[in-house]
Amino acid sequence: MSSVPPPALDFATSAINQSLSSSQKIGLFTLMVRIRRFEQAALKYYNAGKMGGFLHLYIGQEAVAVGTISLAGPNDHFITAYRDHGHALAVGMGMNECMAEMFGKQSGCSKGKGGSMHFFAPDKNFWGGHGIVAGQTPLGLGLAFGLKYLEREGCCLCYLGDGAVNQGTFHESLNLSGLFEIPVVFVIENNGYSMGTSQERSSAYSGCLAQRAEAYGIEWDVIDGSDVYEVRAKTHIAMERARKQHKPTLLEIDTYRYYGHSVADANAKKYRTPEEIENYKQNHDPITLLRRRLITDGLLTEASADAIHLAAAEEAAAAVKFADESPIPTLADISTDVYWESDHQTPASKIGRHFFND
Amino acid sequence: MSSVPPPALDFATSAINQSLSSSQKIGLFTLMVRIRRFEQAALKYYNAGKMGGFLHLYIGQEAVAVGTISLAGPNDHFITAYRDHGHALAVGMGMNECMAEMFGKQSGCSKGKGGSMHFFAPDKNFWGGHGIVAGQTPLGLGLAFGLKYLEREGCCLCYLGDGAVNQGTFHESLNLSGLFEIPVVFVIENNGYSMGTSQERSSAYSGCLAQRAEAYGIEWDVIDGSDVYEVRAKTHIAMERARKQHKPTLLEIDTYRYYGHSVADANAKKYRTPEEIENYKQNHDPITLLRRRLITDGLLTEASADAIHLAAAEEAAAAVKFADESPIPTLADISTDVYWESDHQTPASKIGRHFFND
Amino acid sequence: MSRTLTYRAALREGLDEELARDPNVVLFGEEVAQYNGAYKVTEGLWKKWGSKRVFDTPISEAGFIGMGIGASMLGVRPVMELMFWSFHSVAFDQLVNNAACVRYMSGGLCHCPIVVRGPANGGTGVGATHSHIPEALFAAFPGLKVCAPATPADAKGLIKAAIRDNDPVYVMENTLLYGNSGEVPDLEIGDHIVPLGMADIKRQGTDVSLIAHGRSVIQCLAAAEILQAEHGIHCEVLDLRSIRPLDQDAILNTVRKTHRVVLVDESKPFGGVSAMVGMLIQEHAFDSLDAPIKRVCSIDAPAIYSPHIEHEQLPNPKRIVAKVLTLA
Amino acid sequence: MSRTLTYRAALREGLDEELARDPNVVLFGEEVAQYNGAYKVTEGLWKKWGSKRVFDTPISEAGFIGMGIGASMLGVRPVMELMFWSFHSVAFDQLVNNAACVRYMSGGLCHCPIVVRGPANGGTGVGATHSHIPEALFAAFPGLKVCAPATPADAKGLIKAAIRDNDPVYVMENTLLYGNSGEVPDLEIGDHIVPLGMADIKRQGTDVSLIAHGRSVIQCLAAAEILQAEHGIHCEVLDLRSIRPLDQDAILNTVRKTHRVVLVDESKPFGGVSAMVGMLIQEHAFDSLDAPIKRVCSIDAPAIYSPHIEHEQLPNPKRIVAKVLTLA
Ligand SMILES: Cc1ncc(C[n+]2csc(CCOP(=O)(O)OP(=O)(O)O)c2C)c(N)n1
Ligand SMILES: Cc1ncc(C[n+]2csc(CCOP(=O)(O)OP(=O)(O)O)c2C)c(N)n1
Ligand SMILES: [Mg+2]
Ligand SMILES: [Mg+2]
Repeated sequence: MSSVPPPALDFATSAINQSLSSSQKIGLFTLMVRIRRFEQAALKYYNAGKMGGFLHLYIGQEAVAVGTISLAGPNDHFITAYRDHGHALAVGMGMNECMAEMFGKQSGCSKGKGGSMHFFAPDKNFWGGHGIVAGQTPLGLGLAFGLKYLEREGCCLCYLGDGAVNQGTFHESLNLSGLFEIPVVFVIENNGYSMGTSQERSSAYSGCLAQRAEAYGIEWDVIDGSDVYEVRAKTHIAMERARKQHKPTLLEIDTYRYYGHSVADANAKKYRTPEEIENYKQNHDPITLLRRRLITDGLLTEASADAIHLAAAEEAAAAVKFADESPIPTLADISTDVYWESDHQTPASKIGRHFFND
Repeated sequence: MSSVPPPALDFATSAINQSLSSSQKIGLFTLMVRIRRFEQAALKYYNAGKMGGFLHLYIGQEAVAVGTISLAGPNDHFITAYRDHGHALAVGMGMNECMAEMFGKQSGCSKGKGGSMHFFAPDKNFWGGHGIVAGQTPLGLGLAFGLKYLEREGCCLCYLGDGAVNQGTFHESLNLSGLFEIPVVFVIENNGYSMGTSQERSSAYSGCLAQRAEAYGIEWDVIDGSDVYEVRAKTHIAMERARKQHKPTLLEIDTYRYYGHSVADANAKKYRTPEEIENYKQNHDPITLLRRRLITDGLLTEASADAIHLAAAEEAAAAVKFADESPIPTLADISTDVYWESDHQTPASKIGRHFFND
Repeated sequence: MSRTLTYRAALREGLDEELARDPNVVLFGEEVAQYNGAYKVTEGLWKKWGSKRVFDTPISEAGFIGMGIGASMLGVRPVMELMFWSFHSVAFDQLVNNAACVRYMSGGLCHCPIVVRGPANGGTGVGATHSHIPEALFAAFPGLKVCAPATPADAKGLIKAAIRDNDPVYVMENTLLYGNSGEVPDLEIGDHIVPLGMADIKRQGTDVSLIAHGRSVIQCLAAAEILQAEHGIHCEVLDLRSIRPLDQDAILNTVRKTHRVVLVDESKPFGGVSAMVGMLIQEHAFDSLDAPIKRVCSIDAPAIYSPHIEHEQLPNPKRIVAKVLTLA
Repeated sequence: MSRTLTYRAALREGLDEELARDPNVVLFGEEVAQYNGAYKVTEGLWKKWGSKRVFDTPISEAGFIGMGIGASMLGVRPVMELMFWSFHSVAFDQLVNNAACVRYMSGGLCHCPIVVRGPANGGTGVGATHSHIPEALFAAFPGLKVCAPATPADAKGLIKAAIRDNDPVYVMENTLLYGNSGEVPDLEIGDHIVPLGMADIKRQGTDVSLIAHGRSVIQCLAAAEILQAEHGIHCEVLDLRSIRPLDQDAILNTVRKTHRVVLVDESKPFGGVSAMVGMLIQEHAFDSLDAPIKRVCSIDAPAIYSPHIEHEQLPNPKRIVAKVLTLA
């Protein structure tokens, strides 16, 4: 949740942002718009009964995934929690396989086996999509450990929520990252709430959550997540520290979600005041802010911005069609992807009973 | 491990220590001596094959348990890890039931079911003796929660090692204690090593371990554990904060163990230099330091101090005899103390099968 | 003498009555208070009982369950919600070591009267990590008790028995049953308690015994209807209700009556409550069996998300009917 | 063609060979490097391979096992020691969710070639929390593989198979076997690998099948000697070696040969590998059985400390002999 006053510094002028071409800047905007439009379509079809389970919308937080992932080099990797649609599109996954995943179809990115919380694209350095709160934090540490072990100059960005900081594994991961000098950047996407519980009611802290890094001798920073330039400028420093010095960082990016915890959250307007939600939408919406800026800077016009929205909406609609028309998994599909050896029909897979269906 | 220079402050002059009578001061000394003599006897009979499992000696750390527990009021409670003999005697458990427990006898404090790592005396507000590293930390939090819930003015002292700080549950417990304002005092007994791993090799930190409390808005302090007066003076502040304000504290008490991690630790002299061990024994031994002081202050003579040692050694020898002569558990004893309802032969215990021995 | 309540409301009534009876009963967990519970089981209880008796915790299952265990040793009686029982995985040490062993390791000096409750089931499209079926996992640990109500009346009766029990009791509810309605005894008749360890014949029959617990009982009842209507097979349906203690007598009695058994269990097939029940039957009623004991479990893979196929992975009437027919 | 090695040395040789074979194999855990391992299994490997390949971790089992899982997805092949398998309780989520489910939830896009190894047994006087027997616990999770060698040769062969396997394999060793000696094939014959999923008849017999794994195999062999010498009963001893995959054919073959079965399992009796094996036997060899399947498990209580009685809680030759005699 943003309690940060409007930025005093103009992060657009920082080197990492000045190096952006016009089309790259428009690309950031386009990506944020695509994420939002994708999720608006998902919401519509979730409500129409096309999906199972939960739908955790990222709407309002787009600048975090887009800003951070826009900094990715070939050896940078990403892993997040269940609120994963933004990161998925930001790493370059297609709307089709993402939408189809939520529709539970064979053509889904995880063949309909993972659902909304479990998008994966290892070919794009994206390692999920994880449902157990903070359970992904040691995995992110491990991906970064792997990079160092394999002597690749890169880092892992590992996202978690403000509620997730109170899981013990996260602290174990912090300590290990500091101790072993692991090139991981932990990113707390602080939207102010873990389900219906505000930061004040779930965390003991003085100042901010990122400060927890300090006693581990780990660098930390707090970022206004409504400003994609600030996100990029500060995250870039952390990523370089990881890549070049093998030093971890803990970033806290203040942001906000407009919808409930998940679409099933009937209380979304009870534990937050309408004013609070409205204030964020009016004054901190990352898409609105960037749009305004790009228009001011002459990179977009009202019309071209609207066209980007329209194209994204059309892309999302096409993804819905793709998902809807894709085949559903078969009974046999339930039993694949359990063991690598079995899927590859290796000699090892032929010895002994692996499955105990009677 | 003590890297603290000799105390600049004289904690004997602090109010909580000035309030001690001469016999109370001699009592502190006597208790430390009794702990040491008890363990020396235990070591001898462990090596003679009278015990099973592990034997984690507390020798060198006595001032921590004795100093902190000497501050106990009727509603103060204690819980620790497996290195629990010092705390057990300090709360007032007898050498007999403690020695018998290690001998695996029916007359042991836990009927021979727990062993060296699992001494308990709830009647003396002592809740164990726990073997899973840091697993006791949420229990200590819970005892303190219980005190507050039951509206008793007291606190819980929850001890853990310097290696235990890297278990996630400890951090969850810290956060909960700060958030809910729980009257718990976490005491890190920092003896510099977790098994063969030094603090530097297991923890990322800047300054000290206790500083991890800071980001939770929790008070913390570092204490020289060789000086029982300093231990008392600083722990008293934390206990009062807990009792009166329901605020937690994290204390780090620097100390040292003379023996290996457990008696089975064949490497005890490999990961630490002989000089390091000898330096502590010569310059920081809590018993030697207190003896010297009490003699200087005219409360003890060399002879009376020696007599205390002798009496403690005799008491320990008697405990060995008691333990040796006590009956061993029967086969039937294996099956009691599993369920409260079964042990009490309640109506509930008669319904359905509880035990599945064939 | 009875009213219709949902399973959810019946649980809530049981919790509310126990909060009223004993001031040491305290309810906590994630979102149980101000949010009224992720599945609304605890709705209204925070408002009624206040923040001392009903409160929210951070997402620190090991921490807050351990806290409850510690408090229980002092005489507090915590009833803790796991939003999903699947989250046991992050609190496992507290659940199987501290809760299950503290009495034993202290030679009976400590005890641990806690209840941990929440939904434990598949079938809601939340994927592998959120769909674990841990009844047998915990029943394997001596020192623990486990139950799994299938109906509103049993839900109320078992939660009350669990809270009064002086040992740790893990109550496995079911998201897909919360909305089900059923008869629950009237308040005037006094405390409605279903003792742990007592199974219940939910349907009489003579040809085959279907033995199950939790939602699988409902699936068995549906299958029994089909089997009777379409195949003239009369199934007896035994609801275990409690897993540990276990009503072995009731199990053996139904087997001795029908001589044929199908065990239905949402667990994955390696292990599960059904493997244990099967083992007991073959040991104690070997000569009463006319055919091997059969099982219907979840298909042996992590839980699939796809709502198009998830229900096929679980025991369902179709799969139960097919299995019973293999015995005929 | 063979030498005598201890179980410990055989494991170490297997680890050393795999470290040499594949530069992506990396060993870590508490005290495995500079301290040479709490039980000295990894002795000398840090010195030989250096801190990149063999290193110590803090006491953060969830953290470092999760780290290994994450690294394995990138192609690193971590072999992680749990100082005791009992400490699984603090890493359970990583072990049963991330390791077991990541392949499935990603539709096969990720895989997790990790090994977790360490001792998993009672009998060493370390009390309830340190004496868990988790073979069945983990074998219950599809996606995981579990094995438990009983001899030095199997220890070497299985650890090598585990490291080469592309799925997560949990190797359950035994503190009380580390010092046992046995024949291990010579190095000249090439890689000695014991495939997962292949049981081994450790003693031929005709009257009763004793089926076990881990140290219980040794107990069965001792019991078989007594039964032959004192009662003229010829027991066949089948060592499962691997729990998942499980050699069902070998199990059914021995049952069809002897018609009588005693399952021996250090697990507590509610569940355990033996409950599952028993269930499979009664299902697939129902007509071959002349008597109910019997089990010898640990006495159903948390593990007692007292060295005077602890061995009585576990399966031992005396208890096995007595159980076999009930079948006669
Ligand atoms: C271990 C665990 N406990 C509880 C949950 C249920 N749960 C899912 S998300 C969530 C809130 C997390 O909040 P936060 O970390 O702030 O992330 P956000 O949803 O705001 O993105 C909870 C309690 C879970 N999935 N895993
Ligand atoms: C969860 C867990 N992991 C590992 C162990 C094994 N172990 C027991 S004590 C110990 C070292 C603990 O060191 P520290 O916390 O500094 O306490 P000290 O022994 O120095 O008192 C280890 C690794 C354990 N008992 N529990
Ligand atoms: Mg949040
Ligand atoms: Mg230490």
